[in-house]
Amino acid sequence: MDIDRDLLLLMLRRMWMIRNFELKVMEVHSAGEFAGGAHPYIGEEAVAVGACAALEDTDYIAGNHRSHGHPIAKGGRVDKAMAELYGRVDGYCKGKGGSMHLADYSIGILGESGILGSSVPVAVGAALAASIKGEKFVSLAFFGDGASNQGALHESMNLASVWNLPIIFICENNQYAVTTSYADTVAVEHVSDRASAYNMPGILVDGQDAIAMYEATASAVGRARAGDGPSLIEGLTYRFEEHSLGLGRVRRGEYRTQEEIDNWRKRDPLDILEHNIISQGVATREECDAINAKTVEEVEKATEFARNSPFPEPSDLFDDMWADPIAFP
Amino acid sequence: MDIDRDLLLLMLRRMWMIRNFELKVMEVHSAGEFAGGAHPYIGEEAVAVGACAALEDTDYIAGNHRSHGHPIAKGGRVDKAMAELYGRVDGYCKGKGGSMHLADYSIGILGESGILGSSVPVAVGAALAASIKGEKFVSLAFFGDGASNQGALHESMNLASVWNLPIIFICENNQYAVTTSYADTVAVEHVSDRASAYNMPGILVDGQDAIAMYEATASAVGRARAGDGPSLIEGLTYRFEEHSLGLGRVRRGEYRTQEEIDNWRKRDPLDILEHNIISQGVATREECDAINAKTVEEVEKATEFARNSPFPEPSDLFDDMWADPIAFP
Amino acid sequence: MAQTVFIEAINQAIIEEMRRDENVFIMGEDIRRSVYGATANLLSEFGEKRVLDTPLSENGFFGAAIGASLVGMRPIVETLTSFMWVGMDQLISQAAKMRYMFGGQATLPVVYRASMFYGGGSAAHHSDRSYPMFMNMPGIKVIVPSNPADMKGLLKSAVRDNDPCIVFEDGTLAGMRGEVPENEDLPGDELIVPFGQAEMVREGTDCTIVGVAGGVNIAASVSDQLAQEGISVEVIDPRTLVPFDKKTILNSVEKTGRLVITDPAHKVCSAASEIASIVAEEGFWSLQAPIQKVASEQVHIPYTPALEPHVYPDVEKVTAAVKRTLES
Amino acid sequence: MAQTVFIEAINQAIIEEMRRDENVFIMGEDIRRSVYGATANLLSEFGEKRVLDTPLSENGFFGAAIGASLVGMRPIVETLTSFMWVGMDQLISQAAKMRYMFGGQATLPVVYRASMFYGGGSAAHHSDRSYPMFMNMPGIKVIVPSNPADMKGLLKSAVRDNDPCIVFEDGTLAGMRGEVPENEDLPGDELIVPFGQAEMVREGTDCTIVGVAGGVNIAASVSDQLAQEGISVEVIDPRTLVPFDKKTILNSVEKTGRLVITDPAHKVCSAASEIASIVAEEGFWSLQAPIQKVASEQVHIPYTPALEPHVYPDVEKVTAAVKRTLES
Ligand SMILES: Cc1ncc(C[n+]2csc(CCOP(=O)(O)OP(=O)(O)O)c2C)c(N)n1
Ligand SMILES: Cc1ncc(C[n+]2csc(CCOP(=O)(O)OP(=O)(O)O)c2C)c(N)n1
Ligand SMILES: [Mg+2]
Ligand SMILES: [Mg+2]
Repeated sequence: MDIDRDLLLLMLRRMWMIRNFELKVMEVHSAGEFAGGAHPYIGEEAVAVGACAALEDTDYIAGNHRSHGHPIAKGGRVDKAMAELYGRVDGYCKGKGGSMHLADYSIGILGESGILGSSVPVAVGAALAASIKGEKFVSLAFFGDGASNQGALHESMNLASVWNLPIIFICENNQYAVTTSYADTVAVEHVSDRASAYNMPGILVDGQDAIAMYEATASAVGRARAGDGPSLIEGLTYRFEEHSLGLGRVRRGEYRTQEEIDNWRKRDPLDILEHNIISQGVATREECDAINAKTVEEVEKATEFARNSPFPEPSDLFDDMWADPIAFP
Repeated sequence: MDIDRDLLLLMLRRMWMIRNFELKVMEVHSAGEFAGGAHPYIGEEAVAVGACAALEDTDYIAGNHRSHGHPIAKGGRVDKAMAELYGRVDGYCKGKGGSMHLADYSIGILGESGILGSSVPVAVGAALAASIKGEKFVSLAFFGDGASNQGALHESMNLASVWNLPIIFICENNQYAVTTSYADTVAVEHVSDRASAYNMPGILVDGQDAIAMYEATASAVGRARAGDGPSLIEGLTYRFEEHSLGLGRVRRGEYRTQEEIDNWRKRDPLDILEHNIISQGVATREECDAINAKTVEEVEKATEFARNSPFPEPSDLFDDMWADPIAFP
Repeated sequence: MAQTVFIEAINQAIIEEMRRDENVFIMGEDIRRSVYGATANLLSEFGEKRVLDTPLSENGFFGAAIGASLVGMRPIVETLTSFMWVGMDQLISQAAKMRYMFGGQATLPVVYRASMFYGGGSAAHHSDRSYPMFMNMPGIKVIVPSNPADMKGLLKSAVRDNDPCIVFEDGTLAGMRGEVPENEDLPGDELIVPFGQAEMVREGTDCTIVGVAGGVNIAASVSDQLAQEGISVEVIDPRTLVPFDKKTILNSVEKTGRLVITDPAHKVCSAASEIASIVAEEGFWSLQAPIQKVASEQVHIPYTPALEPHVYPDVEKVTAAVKRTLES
Repeated sequence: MAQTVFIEAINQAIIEEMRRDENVFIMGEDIRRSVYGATANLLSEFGEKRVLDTPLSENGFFGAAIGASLVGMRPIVETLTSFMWVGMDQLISQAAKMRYMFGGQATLPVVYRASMFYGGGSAAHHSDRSYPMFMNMPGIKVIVPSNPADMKGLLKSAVRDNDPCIVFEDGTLAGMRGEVPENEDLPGDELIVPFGQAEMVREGTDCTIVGVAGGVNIAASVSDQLAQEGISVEVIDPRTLVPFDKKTILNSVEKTGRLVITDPAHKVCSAASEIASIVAEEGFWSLQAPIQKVASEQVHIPYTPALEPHVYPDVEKVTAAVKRTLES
């Protein structure tokens, strides 16, 4: 596939944005600037960015607890995301959702779910709407290797297949669910092998390679828009950091070796994309560095925005419960 | 495989027992002798009987709403089963369970579940106990083609596989869930094709052939006892009667053709087994007929037993709620 | 006015709403052939795209309805209360919570029609009356119609409501006949029953009975029977439990001084418990006698007809409760 | 007596019970490495067969625990309240119903340990306090410890109980220190707290506060503070909600004439509602003032620390409720 220069640079920009957002989150979280947990996406940027690069604003995504990468990859705003982590009124959810529940309905980000597997049927529903209405939008569901064992996945893939829905299931196989290796919990070698049980294509992709993720997703999106039904894509990737901030009990190296971590870090998705971009003459090292620097700046501004945004007022507590309001008991 | 004469005749006896039990149930139900619904197993006898013939009394089974065949196949008593349908104190569950909830804990019948898919994790648990204790018993879960789409199935098969448990999943594919064809709801051609998604053997068996069912199950049971883990067996079969007694709205032929029904009726599992038995010289036509007649008699006696058994007393209402009783609020 | 059967009232509401708005669609198990009776004639009029038979995957299709509603559809999902356990995660984690969690961005006009089969020998796995649990969890509107007209009017309101609704369809009422006004006789040419407005079913002065779902008919019978003995019993039907019209009930208790609640749910943490607690807090000074809850016994639903009726509230139990409150 | 942290009390109970009975085993997500803290040191002592890390499949392994319990094991399952929605079908359709449905044939000694994270910015998906729903459905014992000693003693009772139990572990107490008696100082050399026996936490004469789980500490603080103002508040901890010791509460209200209930669950159909309704029915003539429920607001748990604390009962709200009841 021949990828547009702009798209490559957009991917690079978004990947840097995620990386720098997450680095900042780790910094301000350890400085105690906000309290809730957060699950860094560092190391996995190519999966969400490659996948979302194949989508339009009118397409939908739904995600999970490891939640900052998906919305940024879909074009979400870092200022509203950061303000949400800070629990401020200018956050995406006015501070009500926090790290695990970013959403931006203006650009098809249906929201991240803290209950694993639980957003996948919801994504199926968006695709169902496309099918009923005869419209061309598609839907994309992110879930982890751990969540792939949830019953919700089985039901969702089966529904999508029998109804021939325009949805792409993206398994982010970072090989662990917290401390548990996927080899110990997934009965089959690759999650993507399960696609055959639903009569849909199952594609195993190098999740460190944004271009590979883009190409696989673009082709699945093409199928979906053409009415050829769902696909399952597994991006094989790795979480460079620990499972979550604020879950202090799990020490690095306790469930995976330093050697394994080091080896995977050598396959940093940003290095891989930059190498491709530079070697193909799409941009220079300096231009790549400038993109990185620009995102550092944006993240910095976003953090200032978050810090300066006010907290909600106690009287806001009852807002947003109901669309057609009722008296509170 | 060489099957023991006694085992063949035991299978024949149990199949006739189920057939005659169900015929009686249809008769007395339409005469208004009891009120609850019931789901006849007629046409599918070879599946449960063949499967259970491979088990010992110390092995466990769990089943579903189409619930009379499994316990009788496992060696359960027709008098207590019939009394249960009549809602009497001498029923298996003292009248508290009814048709959909037969159980006999004295011979490993863990109970039939009216919620579809829901007894399968329970059966996995019995197998887990065998694995933890290092004992040799196995567990067997019956479920329909419709129920195979439940998330519980995915989770159960995956758990059984990663823990290498001694369990056999038996899908009774009678091709319909109430009025819905399995081709419209199961995304893959055969439910047994899904076994590969759990790294276990998946065996498609002629569900009208009790011997074939026995052989497939016996070999899966052998694997399980040897510590080689779970299997999925799909018995392809057909429900000769309507989905349930007392569900009057669905008229015969509305969702399946008379021709289809007629064709399947030509493959009556009792004819097939008797043909095998007689042609192999295991027994004569007369001996087979005598077995049939004997079960008619037993079912008759069971019905008398049920009719003569008293109803529970209102004061029995609160019994059996708790093992370690508490004050009722 | 036409005499209409409860289940037909459901069918009328669905047809009218599907005609009115093409974003309304319906999904469920075996609905095309209307196995449970409420979805007759939908397939022929609205076609396969809008009348979906689902695989047995409650969690999956409950969630699919949510997703569709988020992007502009108005799904109606047919199910049974007892199958809702299988799909509980989608109902609670997504339907109830999404809007608030996303700061108001998500709007979910999804309706679950949950039949409550009980009283007919369906046993423990098919006889749930689970609305109290959904009262406890904020985010879902809880609708409990007690007659054909309300059934129709409340279901139509539910379809138009922008929040998730569960309509609990009391199976003991499935064959109930009642007057459902013809559309042409109504203002706006259609029957809409708004949420949060209790109905005064009988007026009275000696005691108030609040009935929930099928409990309303019991309460009305008790009122009629006790009238013969010169006891005047007011009967109130809240019609929706979320939102809840506590004012009508508090006013009634102010008048009568006595409160009995009849609720087919299990009695612990029931709707009856909640209503009793509201009155014990906000209507305490009106009360002249202990509140009486008459709800289902705290056991599972036994199959046998010899036991099952003893679980539920009935005319006898409610009458006794009214008399207890009058005597104390 | 040793000062023990709540989470350590859980660990002690598990270790003691696993040593006592080899049929006891434990399963859950990431328990071998004790991610949530309560399962430390189990793997090394009891090995992989009895300490099982599960796939993310709550419905599957909740059910597997049930099946294992039916055939002689005594499983302990670690989970969070918020993940229980995913496995609700196994909890309700199987754990709660099997025994009765099968006429007493099934015995299910299975324990679910459900952490309730709330109050720490975990937001709507991780902050459930769902015990009222399990009170509504008969068949499961509902345990709500409020301090380390009860936590240990009630969990040990749960493991030995022959019915399914859910132990709701209040996350606001995870770091709480309290006195847990040493085994050698106890009759029978171990700490067992029986079900269905409320504890009198403070004695008093002017008002009764019933506290649930974390609510007990709030109630005790209120009692201590109001003592300075000369107001004598009795505090009762029911310790288990199913079974429920209503006698201790009714006796207390008979003495004080006033009742406040503080319950971290959502207030509609809460444990507070149920307790209020019991007293409004059975203790009515003792009451000298309206009952006051102080439970969580009927909204989801917001993430931001600017809003979250406003949802829950606290010392201020409970104090105000006590004063309201004394003034009326
Ligand atoms: C239903 C449910 N069960 C358990 C959890 C707790 N939990 C949060 S993240 C996590 C691991 C998830 O693993 P995976 O799906 O592979 O995603 P990853 O964290 O690796 O991105 C677990 C067990 C949860 N949030 N939801
Ligand atoms: C969770 C759940 N959903 C729906 C039903 C209603 N129901 C009862 S039987 C049935 C069809 C079952 O089909 P299948 O699993 O193929 O079994 P069969 O009846 O064909 O033997 C349905 C939908 C149920 N009992 N439980
Ligand atoms: Mg993972
Ligand atoms: Mg079938």
